[in-house]
Amino acid sequence: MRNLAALVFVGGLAFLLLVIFNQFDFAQAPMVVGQGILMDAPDRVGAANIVTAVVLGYRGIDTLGEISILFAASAAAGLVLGRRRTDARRDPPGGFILRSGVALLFPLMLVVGFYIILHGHLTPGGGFQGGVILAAAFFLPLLARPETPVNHAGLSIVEGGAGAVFILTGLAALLQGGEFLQPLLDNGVLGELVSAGTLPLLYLAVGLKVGAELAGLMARLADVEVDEP
Amino acid sequence: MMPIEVGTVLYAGAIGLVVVGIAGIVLSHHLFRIILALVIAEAGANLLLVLSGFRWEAIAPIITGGDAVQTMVDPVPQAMVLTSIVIGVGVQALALSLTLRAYGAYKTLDIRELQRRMSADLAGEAGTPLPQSLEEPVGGRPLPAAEGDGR
Amino acid sequence: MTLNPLELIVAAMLGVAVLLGMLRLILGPTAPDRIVSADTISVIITAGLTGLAAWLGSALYLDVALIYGILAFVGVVALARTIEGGRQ
Amino acid sequence: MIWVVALIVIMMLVAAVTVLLVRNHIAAVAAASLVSLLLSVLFALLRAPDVAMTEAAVGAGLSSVILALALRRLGLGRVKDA
Repeated sequence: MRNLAALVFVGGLAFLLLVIFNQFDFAQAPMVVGQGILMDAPDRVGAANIVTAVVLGYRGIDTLGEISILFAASAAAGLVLGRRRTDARRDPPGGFILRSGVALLFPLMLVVGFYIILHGHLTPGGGFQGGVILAAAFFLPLLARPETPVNHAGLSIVEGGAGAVFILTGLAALLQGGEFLQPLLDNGVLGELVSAGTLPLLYLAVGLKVGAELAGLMARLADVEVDEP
Repeated sequence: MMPIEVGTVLYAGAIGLVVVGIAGIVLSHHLFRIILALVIAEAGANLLLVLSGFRWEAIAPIITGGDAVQTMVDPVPQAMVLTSIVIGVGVQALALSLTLRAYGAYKTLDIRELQRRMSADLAGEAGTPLPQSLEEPVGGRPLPAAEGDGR
Repeated sequence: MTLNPLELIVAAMLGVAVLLGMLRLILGPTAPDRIVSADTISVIITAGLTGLAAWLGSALYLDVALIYGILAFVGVVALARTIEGGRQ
Repeated sequence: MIWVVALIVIMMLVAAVTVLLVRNHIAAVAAASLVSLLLSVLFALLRAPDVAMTEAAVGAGLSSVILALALRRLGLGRVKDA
């Protein structure tokens, strides 16, 4: 009976969504706001990647809220999961191929991660994607050798420092008479690495913060047995 | 018989993902499957948002040095979806850690069993009599007396 | 938005390859079969993303293939370690 | 063009149904990462390389890592599938 009701509900939802989206024409986006941003962004923000300009230039405070949500989720998960018991049984280390492959891959992933973060205003990518790669880079050795120690205090320091840099950049704009998180400095030449004012700095802070949070989260999840908090 | 258009196929895919995800959330009894279904529904919603900003003959919203001005797709929904995906993984991690705690406390992941044991626990802590059942008996029979272990 | 014959052949081959991989993912009798098929599909689709970059004529899409190629490895290794840890 | 899109959408829906129906949890996680992966190809086709990259990194990589680690802690990752 319950299943039947659920199926009726789901079918009705599908019908409703189909009817609603039949009203829209595909590929005819009106772009009221988007066209203005496309015209305005190269001169005012100076980022070649317009999505980056929207994320950090026009909606910076939204991004601050986003990384706050991510921090809250990661902190709550850490609180719920507890800490590792010292006498817990550990998994055996991985095989030879995995261990040597990880040793080869680790520096490569660091380079790619920082490339993605620092070119966030020129090519697709940015702090979130690069941060995920950094977290994966620091998590891979733990996967190959489970006895590797994890420096949670260091991760917390990196995370807090990066968040502080993000907010201080916003406050500096406020002190200079602008809006909160308004891009500072000179825009530079469109398409150069050092351009778009403070956007690369902001994205670097976001990348380090996201990377530290996710690495800590994965390290906590990887512990097989934990204490009861 | 008009030919099927690309837009119809894409909208059908996005709505299909949302519907499959919600069906999974409603119909499955296993907590891990419910989290997976949540991920799928979220993916469908993201696809709907990106579809709303697409235009034909447009390029990605990234200026690549060519001086010819071309039409670009709408960057605003893309930025929104970027935020949505990252928040989605945070929510997923939190849900998984809560699932792990629930498993540690009750040793089951079936939501019906979990609800029964949780309500028994709550009643035990509050000192009230255990709820016998969460559903009304069929046919208007009287409720049994309030003894028994409630499981 | 049209494909020339060569691109059509490439797309068809990639599609058939992914379909065969999905068959193994759904049918696969044991968990290692399914993980290997997931890895195979991810490699095929990395190739597909590279072809997409060539078709759209923009090098921006190559970064997507790069990121996916790296992170699919991490995901598959985590899945493989999961069944390895469970066996003992 | 339409055939490519239709193929990707159909495979995505099949993988999504597989996630809900397959009995083995490991296979469910692998199918969920396949959904994310095909979705990221669709995003790239829709001229959204930023979103495609995020979906590939987060949905297909990080999410399956987190799900696999949780499976191992739940003890559901045993090789018992016949």
